[in-house]
Amino acid sequence: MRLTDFAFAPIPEAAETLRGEVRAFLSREMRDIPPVVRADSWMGYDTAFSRKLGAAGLIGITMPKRFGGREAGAFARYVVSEELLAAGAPVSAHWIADRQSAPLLLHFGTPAQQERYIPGIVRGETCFCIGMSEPNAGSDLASIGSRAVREREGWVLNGRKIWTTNAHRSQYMIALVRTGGGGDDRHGGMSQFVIDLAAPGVTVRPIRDLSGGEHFNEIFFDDVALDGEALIGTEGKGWAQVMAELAFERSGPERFLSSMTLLHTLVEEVGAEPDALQAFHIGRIGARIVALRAMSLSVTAQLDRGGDPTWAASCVKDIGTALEQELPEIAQLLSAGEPRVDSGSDHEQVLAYLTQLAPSFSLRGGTREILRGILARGLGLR
Amino acid sequence: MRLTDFAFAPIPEAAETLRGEVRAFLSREMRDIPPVVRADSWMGYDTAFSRKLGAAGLIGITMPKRFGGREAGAFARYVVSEELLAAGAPVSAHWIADRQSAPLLLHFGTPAQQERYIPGIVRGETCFCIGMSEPNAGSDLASIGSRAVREREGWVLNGRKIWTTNAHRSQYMIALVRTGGGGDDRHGGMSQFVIDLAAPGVTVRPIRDLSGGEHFNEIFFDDVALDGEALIGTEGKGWAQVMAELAFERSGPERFLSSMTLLHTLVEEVGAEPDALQAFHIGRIGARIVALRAMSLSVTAQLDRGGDPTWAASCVKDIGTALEQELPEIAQLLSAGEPRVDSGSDHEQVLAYLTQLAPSFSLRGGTREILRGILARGLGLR
Amino acid sequence: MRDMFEETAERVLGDLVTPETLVAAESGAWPEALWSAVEENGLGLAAAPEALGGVGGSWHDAFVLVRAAGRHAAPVPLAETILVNWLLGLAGLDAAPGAATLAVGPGRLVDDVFSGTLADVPWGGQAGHVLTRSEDSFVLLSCADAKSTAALNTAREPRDTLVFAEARPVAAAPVPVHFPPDALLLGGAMIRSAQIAGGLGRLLDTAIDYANQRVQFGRPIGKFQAIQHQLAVLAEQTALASAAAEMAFASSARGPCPEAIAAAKSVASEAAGQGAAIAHAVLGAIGFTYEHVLHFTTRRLWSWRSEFGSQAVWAQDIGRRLCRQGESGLWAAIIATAPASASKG
Amino acid sequence: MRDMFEETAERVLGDLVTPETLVAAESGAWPEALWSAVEENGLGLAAAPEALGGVGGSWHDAFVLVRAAGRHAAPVPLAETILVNWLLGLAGLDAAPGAATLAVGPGRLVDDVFSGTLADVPWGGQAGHVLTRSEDSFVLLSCADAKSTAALNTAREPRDTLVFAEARPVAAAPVPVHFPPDALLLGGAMIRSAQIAGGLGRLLDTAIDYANQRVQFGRPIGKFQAIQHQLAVLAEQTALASAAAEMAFASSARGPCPEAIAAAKSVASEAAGQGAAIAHAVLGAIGFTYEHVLHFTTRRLWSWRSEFGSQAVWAQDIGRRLCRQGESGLWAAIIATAPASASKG
Repeated sequence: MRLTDFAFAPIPEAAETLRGEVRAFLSREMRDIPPVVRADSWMGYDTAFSRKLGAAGLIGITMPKRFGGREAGAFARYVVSEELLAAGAPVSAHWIADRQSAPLLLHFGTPAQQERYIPGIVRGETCFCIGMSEPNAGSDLASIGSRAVREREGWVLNGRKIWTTNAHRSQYMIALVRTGGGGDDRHGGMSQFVIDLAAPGVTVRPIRDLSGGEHFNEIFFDDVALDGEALIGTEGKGWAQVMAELAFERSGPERFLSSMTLLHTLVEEVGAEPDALQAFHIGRIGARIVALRAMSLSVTAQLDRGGDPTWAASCVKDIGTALEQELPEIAQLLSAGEPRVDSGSDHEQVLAYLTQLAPSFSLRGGTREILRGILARGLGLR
Repeated sequence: MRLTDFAFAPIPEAAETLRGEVRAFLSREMRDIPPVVRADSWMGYDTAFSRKLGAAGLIGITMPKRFGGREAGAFARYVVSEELLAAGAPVSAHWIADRQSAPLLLHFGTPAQQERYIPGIVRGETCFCIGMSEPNAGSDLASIGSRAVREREGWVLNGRKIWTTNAHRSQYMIALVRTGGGGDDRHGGMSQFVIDLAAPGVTVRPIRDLSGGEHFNEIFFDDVALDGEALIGTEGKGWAQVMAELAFERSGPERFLSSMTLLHTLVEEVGAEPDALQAFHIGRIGARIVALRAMSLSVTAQLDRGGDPTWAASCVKDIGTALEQELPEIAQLLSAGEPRVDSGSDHEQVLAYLTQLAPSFSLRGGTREILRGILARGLGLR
Repeated sequence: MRDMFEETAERVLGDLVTPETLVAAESGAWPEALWSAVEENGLGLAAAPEALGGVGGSWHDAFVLVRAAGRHAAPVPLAETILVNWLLGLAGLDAAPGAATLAVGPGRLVDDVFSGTLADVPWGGQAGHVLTRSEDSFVLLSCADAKSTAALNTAREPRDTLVFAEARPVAAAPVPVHFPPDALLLGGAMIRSAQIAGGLGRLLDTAIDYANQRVQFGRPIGKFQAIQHQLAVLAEQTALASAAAEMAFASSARGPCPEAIAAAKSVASEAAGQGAAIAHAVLGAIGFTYEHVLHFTTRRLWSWRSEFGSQAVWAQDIGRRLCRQGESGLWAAIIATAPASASKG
Repeated sequence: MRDMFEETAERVLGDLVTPETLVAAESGAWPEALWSAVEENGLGLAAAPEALGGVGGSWHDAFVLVRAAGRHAAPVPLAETILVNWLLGLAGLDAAPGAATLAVGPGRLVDDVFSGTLADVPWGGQAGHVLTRSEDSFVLLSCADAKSTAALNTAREPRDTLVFAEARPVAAAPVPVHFPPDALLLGGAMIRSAQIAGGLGRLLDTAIDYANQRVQFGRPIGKFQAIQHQLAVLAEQTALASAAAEMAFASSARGPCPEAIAAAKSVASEAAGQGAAIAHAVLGAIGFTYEHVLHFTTRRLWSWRSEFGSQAVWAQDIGRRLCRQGESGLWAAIIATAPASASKG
C-alpha cells in the first residue's frame, strides 16, 4: 500500500458551491418524507423524486452538455451525492444509472448508444440495473454461465441473473455474460450488453427480503434477441470493463452514509446531554465518518485525474461496510427504545429497519471476503 | 457442538471448603507483593512462594496420598487455582508441573517415574517445563525435528526446542521428540521424554522478550544421553499423550484470570462512581469472566468424570485469550493515566506491563488460528 | 426431569413450529394447534409446584424448555408462561390457565382494583393473563380487561400496550420478601437470555449445514479459513450465552438472582448481535431472503437482545456494583455471581 | 516542499535510526549523531516561518515529516520540536534553538517568572526548551531551569515531570486570539496522530515481509486467508489513521483545528491498538522477542494512543459536540470537521 493513495484532497471551491443548490432542492422536496422512508435512502425508489432531481440538473452532472450534463468533475458529483445521502433522499431510481451506467456508456459505448441512453439517465427518467451474480456464481463471477451466442446481425441470450437490485423497476440491465470460452483466463470470454427488460424472453421475479421489502430480483433470459447495438465496448473484454467500474462503485459516500438516518434519530433520541457511553460511541461514529470521507475524497481526486484507485476504493468500501453494519448494533446498545415494526417511535422503526437491512450492506459491491482478498493481493502477499 | 458440553456444574461443597484455606494462606503470604509483581501472576516465578504453598498442601492436591497429595478431585484443584490467580500469586515455579507434568506421569508414567518426580512436584520444589515448539515448527508440531535414537539401554537426543516457558529455571523438561518415521500419520513416530536440564549436552538460552523480561527459552540438545527410564508412556504414542493433556492446559482459570491484577488496579483507579462508559466496560468484563468461569467449571466436571472435553476446553481457551487481550485495551481506554515503565502509579505500571505481555497470551497453548481450526473441525465442517 | 422436558419440547416444537406457522403468526394469526399441544404437554406449567396445578419441575430444569422455545422461534408466549407460573408458585398462587405474560409496569392496585398503562407486553393482545406488580404485590390480571394497542418487534412478535382502568385482579399476593425489587424485569431478562442461547444454537446448525453444502470457487465454503473462523466464533458465542443463561437459572431457584441474570443477559445480548451478523455473513444473499428460514431466528435475536434490558443496561449494572465493591471485594463479587453450590431450592 | 521533506526525513531517519540507536536510547542515551543530522537538515524548523528562523514550509507539508518520525520510531523529540516551532511562529516568536518540547500544564507566569509542575513532558529532561501556557500567553522555558523527575512510557521514551519555581522565560507572547483554549493539548494530539499513522505503516511493511517469508504447513503464512484478512484490516486501519491525521494538519493551517484533531486522534488511537494486535498476531513468537524490531514500533503505539488524550477522551468530545448540535445540525457538524476548501492559511 502506498499511503499517498490517501493524500488529503480538498473539495475545490467550484464543486463546493453546488452544496447550497442541492440543499435548497432537498429542503423543498424532502419536507414530507418521514424518517422510516429516509432510512431507505440509497435503496429508496421514487421516480418522481428522481425526475425532479434530473430537472434541477443534479443527475449526470459529469456528462457532456450535449447529453444534458454539466461537464462537471468528480468532486461536483461527490458533493451532490453526499448531500442526497446525508438527507436520506430516495435516490435508488437513478443512482446506479448515474454512478455506473452513464460513465460506462460514455467510456465504452458507441455514439449511438450514448445518444440513446444517456439523456434519459440525465433527466432522471431511465433506470438501469447491473446483472452480475448468477445462482451458481455468487462471489465467484468467473463461473458465470449466462451466454450470448452470435446469430445474424446480433446475439441470442440465455441464462439467469440473481440478486439484481431494482431489476423489477428498471428499463434496462447492463449484464456481464459469456460470449466465448475463457481459455486459460478464468475471466476471459465475457462481454457486456444492454438488455431491454421489456424484451420478449425476459422474466423478472422479485425476491422478497427478510424485512418484507423487495429490492433484489431473479431474472430469466430465454432466447432473448439482442441486436448488434446491444454490445457495450469490446467483445470478450467485459471483465476488464467491469473492473474499471469498480472504483466508482466502491469508493463513493454511499459506502458509509447510507445509514445516516439512524444516526440522526439516535442523536435525537439521546438528546443534548449524552452520557459517557453515548458520547463515546456517537463521537466514534462521527470520527470514522470524517476519516472515511477524507479517504473517499482522496479516491475521488484520483478518479478526477484519471487514475486507477481500485485498491483504495476497495479499502473505502470495506471500512465503510464495517461502519454501516456497526451502526445499528451501536444504536441498539445506546437507546432505551426497542426496535419496532409498524409501530413505535421513528427511532425504533428506523432501528428495526436498518438492523434488518444491515446484512445486505456486505452483499452489494463484493462480499467482505472478496474485498479483503483483493486488498491482500494489492498488499503484495504472494 | 453439543450445548450439553457446557451444562451448569456447581462446585461441590467439599471443594468449596478449600477456598477459605487458600485465602488464609494468601492473606499471609501475599501481604508484601506489590501490584506490578502480582501482574505477573501466572508468569511470576517465586520458588519460596511455591515451597510454602507446597508445605501448606496446596500443590498436587489431586495426587495420591502416598505422593503427598490429597487425592482430591478436579474441582478442589479448580478452587485453589482460581484463588491463586485472582490474588495475582506468583505461581509459575510450580504451575506447569502441578497442572500437566504430575497428571501426565500419574497417567502414563512407570511407578519408578512417579516415585521419582511426583513428591517433589507436590512439595513445590521441582519445576518442569514442556518442550514442544521448534524453530521450524511453530504452530505446526507435526514437523518437529528433534530426534532421540536408541542406543544400548537408552537413547541419544539431538535437536532444539524454542519458546519453552521457564526452561532456564526448571530442573526438568518433558519434551515431545521424534523417535521414528511417522509414515502416513503426520503425528506418528513421536515420543515423550523427561529430560534433566542439568545433563551434559543440554544448553538453555533465555530469550529476552519485548518487555525486557525473560520467560521463554531456546534449548539445544547435543548428544544428550537419556536412560531407559526417560521415556514416558509408549514409544511412538507421544502425540496422543500430548493431546490428552490439552484439555487440562486449555480449560483452566489461567485462561481468563491471569490479568486480574489489571482489573483490580483499574477498578481502584476508576473509583466507586464510574461513568457510563467505565461502568459498561468493567461490567462487561465482569460478566464475561462469570460466563467463562461457568464454561470452565463445566469442563472441569467433565475432566472429573473422566470425559474428553478437548473441544470444549479449546473453546474456553479461545474466548479467554480474547478477553485477556482485550483487557489492557479497555483499561487504557477508560483510564486517564498513561502506561508507565519504572515510574508512574501502580495502575500505570500494571497497564504498561500487561499491554506488552498481551501478545504472548495467544502464543501459549495454541495460536488463535490453530484453536479456531480445531473448533471448526469439531463443528463438523468438512 | 431435564431430559424429559428437553425431549418433549423438541418433539412438540419441532413438529409444530413450521415455516408456515411462523409466517402466519407474523400476520397476527394465533397458532392454535401449536398452543394446544403446548398445553396438552403441560409445558407452560413445568416449573409451577404440583400443589398449585403445575408439573413440579425445578426452575433449573425449566431452562432447557425456555432455550428450546428460543431454538424453535416458537411464536407463542411459552417462555413467558413458564416464567409467570413459576413466579406465581413462589408467591403461593395457583398457576394461570392458558397463555400468560408479564409486564414490568407501571401500574397500581388501589382498593382491589388495578389501573395502569403496561407497555411492551409480549403477546399482550393474545395472552389470557398478565402478571405485573404493584408495590409489594404480584397482581395477575385478565388481558381481556385491558384496552390493547398493538406493537410489533423486529420479528413481528406482539409487544402490545395494555391499558387497565380499575380492573379487578384475577389473583394477588405479596411478592416474596427475599425477591429483588425488579424481579419481573429480571425474570424477563432471564428467559430472554435462554431464548437467545437457543436461537444461537439454531443459527449455528443452519450455518454449518450451509457451509458444508454451498460450493464456491470449486469447494464447499466451509473449507475456507475465513468461514471456519467465523463459525468457530459463532460456536463460542453460543456456548458463552448458554453457559451464562443456565447459570442464571441455576442461581435463581428461590427467586431471580440479580447478579447472575445481569451477567447472563449482557453476555447473551452481545452474543445475539455477533451471532446474527456471522450467520448472515456466512449465508450471504440467500440468508437475506424471506424465503430462507434464517431470519425467523435472526430477527428474534435482534429484538430479544433489547427486551428486558439491553447489554448496556445490565453490563452497567454489574460495573457499578463491582466499582462499589472496590478493589478488595472485586473477586468475591465476581464469584458471588455464580453460586458455588448449585441451586439452594 | 512536501516531497523534499519526505525524502529528507526518509534519508536522515532511515540511515540513523538503527536498532542500536533505539536500544541505547531506551537506556537513556541521547542519540547525538541522529539529532545533529536532524538539526543540520533543519527538520525541526520545517514549519516555522523563514522570517523567524524557520524553513517556511506549510503545516500541511510538515505532516509527512511527523509521520516519518513515527514510521522510524525516531527516539528524539522531532515531532515535538516541529510542533513547538510552528506554534512559536504563529505567535510571532523566534524558533527555539535545539530540541524543543511542550507541556500542557499547569503553570503560571506571574511578574515575568513562571512556576508550575509540568507532568508527562516528552524528553523533558533532555530537550533544550519547553513550550507551555499561562492563561493567555505562550511561555517558552529553558528545561535546564527546572527540576526534572524521570518517567518512561511503554517504549521507554522519556515523559518527565519538570518543576519550575520562579523561572524566567526565554520568550513569551500572547496566544493568537483565534486559537482554541486547549491549543497545546490539541497540538500534541495532532502530532501523535501522524506518528501513529507512520508507525502503522511500518507495522504493515514488517508484517507483509514476514508473511511472505515465514513458511508453515508447507506454504508462506501470507497464503492463509486468516492472515490475509488480518493484514487487509491492518492496511485499512493504517489508511484511516493517515487520512484522518493528514486532514487534521491540512485543517490547522492557522492554528489547531479542534474538530479535525479530535477525529484524527480518536481514529488513530483506535487504529494503533488494533494494528499492534494484528502485527503481533501475524508475527507470533518472534515478534514477542526483544531481538526483533517489531516492538520498537508497537510499544510506541501503545503509548502514543494514550498521550495527549486517549480515543475515549476525543471521541467523547466529538460525541458531545454532535449531540449539542442535535439532529438538524448533525451533518453540517460532521463535514465542518473536514474543511472543504483545503488550508486557508
